[in-house]
Amino acid sequence: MKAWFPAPLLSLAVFVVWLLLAATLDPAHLLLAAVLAVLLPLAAQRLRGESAGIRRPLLAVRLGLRVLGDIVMSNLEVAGRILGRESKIHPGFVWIPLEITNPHGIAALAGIITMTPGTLSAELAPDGRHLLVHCFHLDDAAATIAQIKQRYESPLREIFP
Amino acid sequence: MLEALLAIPFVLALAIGLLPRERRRTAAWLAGLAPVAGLVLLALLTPPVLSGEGVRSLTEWVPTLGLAVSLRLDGLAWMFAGLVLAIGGLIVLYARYYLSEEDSMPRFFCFLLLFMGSMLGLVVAGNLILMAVFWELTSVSSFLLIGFWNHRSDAREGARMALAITGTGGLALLGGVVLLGRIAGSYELDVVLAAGPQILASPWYPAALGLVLLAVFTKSAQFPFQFWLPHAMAAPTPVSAYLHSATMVKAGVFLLARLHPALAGSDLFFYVVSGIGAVTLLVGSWHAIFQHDIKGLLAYSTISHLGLITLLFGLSTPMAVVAGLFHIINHATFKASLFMAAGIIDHETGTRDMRRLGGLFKLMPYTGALAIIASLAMAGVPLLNGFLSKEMFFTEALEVEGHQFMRWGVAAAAVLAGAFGVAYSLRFVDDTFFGPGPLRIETTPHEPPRWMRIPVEVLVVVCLAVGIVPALTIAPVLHAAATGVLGDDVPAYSLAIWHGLNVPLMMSLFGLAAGIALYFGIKRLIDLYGISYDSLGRRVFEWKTDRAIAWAGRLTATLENGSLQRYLGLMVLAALVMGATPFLAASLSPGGSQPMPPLGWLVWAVGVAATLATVALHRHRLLALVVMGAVGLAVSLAFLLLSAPDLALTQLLVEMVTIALMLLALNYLPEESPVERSRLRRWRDAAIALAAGGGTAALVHAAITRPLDTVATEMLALSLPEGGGTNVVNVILVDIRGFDTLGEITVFGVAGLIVHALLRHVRLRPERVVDGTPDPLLIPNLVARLLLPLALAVSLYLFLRGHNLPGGGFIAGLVLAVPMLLQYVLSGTDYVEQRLGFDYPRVIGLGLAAALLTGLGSWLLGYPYMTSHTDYVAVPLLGKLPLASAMAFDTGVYLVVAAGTLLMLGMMGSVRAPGARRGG
Amino acid sequence: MELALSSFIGVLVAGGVYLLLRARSFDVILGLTLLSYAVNLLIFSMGRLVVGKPPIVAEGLAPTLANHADPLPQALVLTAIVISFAMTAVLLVVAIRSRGESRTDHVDGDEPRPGDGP
Amino acid sequence: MSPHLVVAPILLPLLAGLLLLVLGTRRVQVQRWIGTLACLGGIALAGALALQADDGGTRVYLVGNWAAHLGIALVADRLAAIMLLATALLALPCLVFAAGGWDRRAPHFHVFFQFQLMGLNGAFLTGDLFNLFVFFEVLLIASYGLLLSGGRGLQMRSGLQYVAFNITASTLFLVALGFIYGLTGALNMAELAHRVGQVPAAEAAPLKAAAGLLLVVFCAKAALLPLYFWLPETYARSPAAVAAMFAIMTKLGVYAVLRVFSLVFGAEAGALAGLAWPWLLPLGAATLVLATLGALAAPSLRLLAAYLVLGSAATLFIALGLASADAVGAGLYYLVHSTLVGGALFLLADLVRKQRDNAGDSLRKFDRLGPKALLGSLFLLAALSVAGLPPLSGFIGKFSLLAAVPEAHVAWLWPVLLGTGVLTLIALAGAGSHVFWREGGEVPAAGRVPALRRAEVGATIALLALGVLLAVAGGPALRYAQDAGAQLMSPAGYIEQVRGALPRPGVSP
Amino acid sequence: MIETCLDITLGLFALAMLLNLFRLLRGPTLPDRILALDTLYVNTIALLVLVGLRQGSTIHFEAAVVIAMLGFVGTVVLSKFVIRRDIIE
Amino acid sequence: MSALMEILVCAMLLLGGGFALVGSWGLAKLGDFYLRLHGPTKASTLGVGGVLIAAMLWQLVQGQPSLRELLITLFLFMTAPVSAHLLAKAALALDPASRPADPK
Ligand code: NA
Ligand code: NA
Repeated sequence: MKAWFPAPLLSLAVFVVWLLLAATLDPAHLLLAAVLAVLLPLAAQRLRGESAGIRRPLLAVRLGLRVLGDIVMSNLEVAGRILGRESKIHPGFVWIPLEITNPHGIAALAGIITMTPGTLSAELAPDGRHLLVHCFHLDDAAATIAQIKQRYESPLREIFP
Repeated sequence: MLEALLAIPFVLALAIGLLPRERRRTAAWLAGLAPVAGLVLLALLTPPVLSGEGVRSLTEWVPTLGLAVSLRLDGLAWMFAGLVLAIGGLIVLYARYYLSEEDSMPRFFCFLLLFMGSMLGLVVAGNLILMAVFWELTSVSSFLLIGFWNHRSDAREGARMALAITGTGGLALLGGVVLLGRIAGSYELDVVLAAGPQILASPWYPAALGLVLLAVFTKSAQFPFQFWLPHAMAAPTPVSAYLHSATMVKAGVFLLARLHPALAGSDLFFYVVSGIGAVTLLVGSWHAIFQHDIKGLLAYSTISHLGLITLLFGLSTPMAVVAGLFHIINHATFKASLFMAAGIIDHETGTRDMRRLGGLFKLMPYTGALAIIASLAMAGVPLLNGFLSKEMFFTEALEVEGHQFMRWGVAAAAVLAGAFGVAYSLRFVDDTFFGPGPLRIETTPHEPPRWMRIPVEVLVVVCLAVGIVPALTIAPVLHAAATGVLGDDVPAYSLAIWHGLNVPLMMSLFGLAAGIALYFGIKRLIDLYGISYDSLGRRVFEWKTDRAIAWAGRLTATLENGSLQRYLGLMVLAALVMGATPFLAASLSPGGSQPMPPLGWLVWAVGVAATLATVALHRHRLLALVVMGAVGLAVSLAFLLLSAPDLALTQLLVEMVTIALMLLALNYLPEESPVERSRLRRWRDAAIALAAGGGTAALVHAAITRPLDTVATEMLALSLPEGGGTNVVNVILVDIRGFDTLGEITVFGVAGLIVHALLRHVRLRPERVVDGTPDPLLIPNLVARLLLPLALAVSLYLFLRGHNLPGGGFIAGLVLAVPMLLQYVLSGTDYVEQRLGFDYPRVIGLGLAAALLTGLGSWLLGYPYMTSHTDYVAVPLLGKLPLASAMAFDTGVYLVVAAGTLLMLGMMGSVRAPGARRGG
Repeated sequence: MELALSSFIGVLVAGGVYLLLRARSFDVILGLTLLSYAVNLLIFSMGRLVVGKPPIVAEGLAPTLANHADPLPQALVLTAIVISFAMTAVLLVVAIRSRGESRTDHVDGDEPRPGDGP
Repeated sequence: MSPHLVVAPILLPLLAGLLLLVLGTRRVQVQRWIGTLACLGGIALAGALALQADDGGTRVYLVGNWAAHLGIALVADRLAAIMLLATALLALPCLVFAAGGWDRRAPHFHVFFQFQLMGLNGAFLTGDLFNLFVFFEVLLIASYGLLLSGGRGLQMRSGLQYVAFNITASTLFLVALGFIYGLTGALNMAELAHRVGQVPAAEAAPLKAAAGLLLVVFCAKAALLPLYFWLPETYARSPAAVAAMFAIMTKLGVYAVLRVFSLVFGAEAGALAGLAWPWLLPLGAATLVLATLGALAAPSLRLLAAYLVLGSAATLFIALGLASADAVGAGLYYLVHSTLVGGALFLLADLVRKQRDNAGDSLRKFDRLGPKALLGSLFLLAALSVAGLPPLSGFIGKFSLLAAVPEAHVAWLWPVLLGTGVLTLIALAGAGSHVFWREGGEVPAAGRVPALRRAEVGATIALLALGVLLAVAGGPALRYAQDAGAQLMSPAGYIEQVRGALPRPGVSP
Repeated sequence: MIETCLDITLGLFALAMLLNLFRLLRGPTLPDRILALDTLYVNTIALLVLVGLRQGSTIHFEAAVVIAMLGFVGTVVLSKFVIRRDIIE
Repeated sequence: MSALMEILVCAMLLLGGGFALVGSWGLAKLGDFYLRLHGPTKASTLGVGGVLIAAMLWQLVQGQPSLRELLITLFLFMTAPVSAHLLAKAALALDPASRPADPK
């Protein structure tokens, strides 16, 4: 099984993407999608290092939904600030110490930080243990760090052990 | 037989030319064979010639041009052929002993026979164009002969000068004979000669005459072209003896004789030809007196005698023609012998400078005697052949008709030239064989080898024989030749030595006396040895050619200054001129327009603003590149809004790859363009650019507001039924105009190969190197790797449905290549290629093969290349699937595009800095 | 609409020609890129301007120019895009090689000397 | 003969090219064989087409089985056959010459070479204006490859200029094509000819402008004043075998002018008839004069050859400008002649360059030349021919052109033709005398100068021998060319045959 | 109603794109311009979808997918060039 | 039902357009690059997302349900952070002074 589906999630993604593109549930396309779901990740496998290996899919889904919600909410906040007086914005950089070690997890964290408005991951420190984050409005650095670690990093540590 | 006569020298020349250098004797024997065999053949051909009917042969060459290998042996040709062969034979014998060990005998005889053949061809040609052909061949082969001692600069220069002058004449001759042929309606000599009155009456006559005379005067060294001949004396003496007695220079007067029936008879001919002849006669003979080099003296003497012959042909009376022909023979014999004698003297003493020579008669009395007799013939002393023709000349000079000035002038010139001729002949004899000397000679001169002397003896005997018993010797030859020129108009003439005590004889005697007096007078009055003429003609010629070459060089350098800016500017200007010219005479009414959709203004604003910003920022390259990205986006959007989804997709994808390529290149280029110094140039370019832009816009507007009746109507209708696809653009690309696409992917693949060829193993120094190790870019990297299989799916999808909806091989290929580009950017070349090491050139080949072979499939069914074939194949579970051959073709496109793009990107990315190690 | 598109093409041509006549290889390449945009739009526009009618035939829609944009210029432009992309790639490589060989990116291979006229 | 004969000259080099790619670049000997066989095949195909075309017919091949006005029609007539044959005959010696060693130094040489042939043959055969553009691009990109691969130093600079110049010209080509389509609605040349003929005089101006742009493009390729300045240096800096192939490249521009402006804007073009000719005659003459002056001042043998090739293209333009069947016929004969001899001159210049240790092919410096007799004889032969001296092909070409000049132009055109002939002669005599006669310096030590390679010498001799053959067979060759000229000057037959060609029925999805 | 809404939304996006254009032309820094270009691309996606809805066709879908999937490539290579100059190391 | 859906669609459209405009407004207005970076990379993404949801809803209303717009959303949400991240890195690289010191 592992040989055929080195990255099951990716295979699933390919399968879904194909059906979405073809916009049909035709048996021919289902078959084709299945074939591609095997072949394409295998082909891409040659380029990828280790695969992501997600542990807790349900938690991942929950995290995803939380992120979506956060995106909407904080977007509203940032929109307000953009439309308001610029002098009231206090931007700033902050280094977030990382406990997560899985590179996929770090990538996901950085992506989430960037996608959620108000924060933006700029750099992974050379030691790989800190993430440089730019905050649109930084009132309390410690609180921001804590919030990110609690809301995103700890679920991610479970998903990408 | 005539062909054989002509072919022999050429065949033997080729044979000799292939001999190795050491085969001297073989070369000489073969060379001797040519004139001997030629003379035998000529003898066999003699009866019909003497009977007046002549010999003819015709082989077609280029019939549409009227150019034929038409040979014609009449009396004139026969006489000349005899001269060429007979004297040629003697020259071969002489040269056999003359040439030294350092000279390559095969090469010499090869050139000599080439020349002999060309000369023969000239005289037996029965077609004007063929005549011009052989005429130029004599120029070329004489060039080789004159330049034979090419280690000497005088030989090289003399040869080049001779070729330039006589070659020019040859091209003039070509022009002249083409004109004559146009007037006469044929190039065949028989026709042309019969068309004399017609030619004289033609408005083109002066031009034709002028061109032919240019050829004659250059070849026969007539004033003012005479200067090349003395410089041709740098040739080995056998060459001079041959070229300047019987052949090369005689070609000119031969032509005069040959075309006499067609060209003579006008005042123009009379005044120009006899005038030039008279001037040359005087100039040549006067200069001859003051030469120090024996060959120089003989050269100027030759010029003068040719002037005499020219003058005679100019006079144009039948008797003058006879005299001219007679003198041609006589001059050939005595001048050839004199040149050979000069060669012997040079050979024995090592010099030809008469200031150092003298007293040789004691040392080599036999040669001396021969030379003295020949000189006397040259001086026109009775009992020698020169006397007879000179007498005839004097007779004619007294009977000149026309302008009074001409009558007196010719008579005076005749007497004066006679005296000069005596004087230089005397100088030659006196300065060489008598008086003090020889001076500063290393060896003691003695008589030459017996075989070397024989040619001189033969010629001197001829001089004597003709001079004493002309009726028995030369009369039939002369008669035959005269018949060849004059036909039935040959006048009655007598070749006796004694015509009574008449005016011509008095003139001869006076000339003799005056010449002797002149020589000794001059010798006493002025220091002959101190006079040195620098040839004015040569100075002018060289100054002119040098100046011309220098001027040509400057002009060329001015035009082609190596500036791409100029070349491109000129192209734009040329386009402007050609685009604007039609509107000078016409105006255009604008057609109807459609309303602008609101989004159109957005696209317009983005596009125009970004274009202007690109130009404004162009010096800051990276900025310009970013801004230009928006131009590309605007163009894509325009395509999308205007119903061209395939175009939009392609433009977007190409844009991405282009930006990447430009950035890759920018790493090795300066970041900024320096400010150009010339403000004027910037304004000028801006003006050109505005004109180009304005003109294009106006023309586009004019075109697209007009109705169009296009073949595309049929394409839309046929796309589905005949092409099997609903996306008409794709059907056009892979089927209707699939041949374009085949070419297009070839271009693409080759571009990839060029990048490969140019960057393989190449090291280039980057403009600036950023310190530190490359950032692993972990986050983008992981995203890109996740994206890759998804992008592959999209790519395949776009490929499979391209025939019916936007997509197709090209777009799909790029959708595959762009995420791969991302891998290259984020992971590096080495990483990607270690894992995915495709042999991209081979994949390009396979893609092309797919495209080619799909097209070839239709041959099997008897249809033209690339006829598409669509079939529905029933597959269990899946139902009927369309299998279009066009799809297979598109696979080729897909492969070539993907592989080509990746090859370019990979090669650009794998360039290393000098000194960097691979994998660093 | 026609005026807008032809003026856009005109601006692209003017900008392209101006950059084409610059002395540095990269500027020339930028100019050629602008020109190729212009050419693509030009050829495309020769099929006349049609909004919202892509040349994809469908059942129930007569395959005529009344219902579809002219597909032929589109196909020509596709070929032209591809070819000009290939050419640009080659020119870029030649430009960097030329710069590598002569240490200047001047198109004439020489840095202009002071006093050189146009 | 098979109807597919018409498309075969395009497909054969493509096949060879992709075989070379698929087989890889490792074994050069295999590559040479593939290339040589393809070139031999090309000669056979071109010869067969030439024989076939001599019945005066116009063979139409509908690629993809689409009617000519929709799809792409290939057309083989006498003109196409002449061009194909000239290309094929030039190509084989050039390839053999390159196989003397250059092909090892230039990556992908054989691939580029075959694709260039494909482009050339396609350009000569296609009856479609846009397809002509595509094949122009194929041969141009291949020529970039040939020119640049293995090059260094100044070659890169002149390569940059060459590429940039040609891309600009191609861009202009596209502009002209766009307008022509936008104003007529067709791309097939016969169809265009038909449609152009119906354009009323009052509406002709935009189309005239488009045609004018097209003329600029072709003249830029053919190097006509004022668009030739890039040519001499580029050609002189090219590898010999490539430069020799370039002898046909300028002719391609001439061909395109001849084809398009005799067919589309030719006798049947109504208000636009004879559009190009008035421009060509004076510009051709001026180019000829300037090229000859360039030759006179050329500092190296290769530059000299480049100027002579330039001059030969200019001579062709004069022939076209006269726009009569005879003149065009003379021009076509001259075209073949100058292609062969021009190619030979480049090869010869390279042989000399390699044999002169220090001086190279310079006409300013001097040096010893080893195998003088052989190279000198070859040079003499080439020089005679190129200067238009008898009895070689150049003479027949020049003479037939002189003969075709109508009386109205004799007074100025003959002096130009004859005068440039004289100057060419002087230039060649000077160059030959410098290289082969004026020697200096030490005899190079053994091993300093490489021995002549048999392949290289043989290729040069072969090209010159072809020139001689062209002179010997002057009668039939000129007759063929003049028939081609007549065919071109009355294009009605071509138009009718192409427009009337029907796809083979029966195949469809 | 939906058509009006679509037109208004199109107007909003068009306005947004004009603002992007302003930043693109204005700079001042290089990342600003890259960012503006990136945003132009992103807004274009919406524009395409909206035009598709407005015209009732799905013909712009592919373009939208391709921009969404690969539109950031330009940003990646430009940023990489700013960071390292050598975009493929 | 359909009217409600229509209102929902309109709301999504206007919300999306509004977010996109605000994001771009921020890009145009704000004074500091890092601030400008926040606006478009997120607001625009969300704005486009809103439009895509509206599109899917609308197609549902029209009886041609399609999930294809999800694909666009997926790709956009995957790639947008990468752009923002790299742009921030680029700005840091161009102006190293704005970068805070390495931790510890
Ligand atoms: Na690199
Ligand atoms: Na590198």
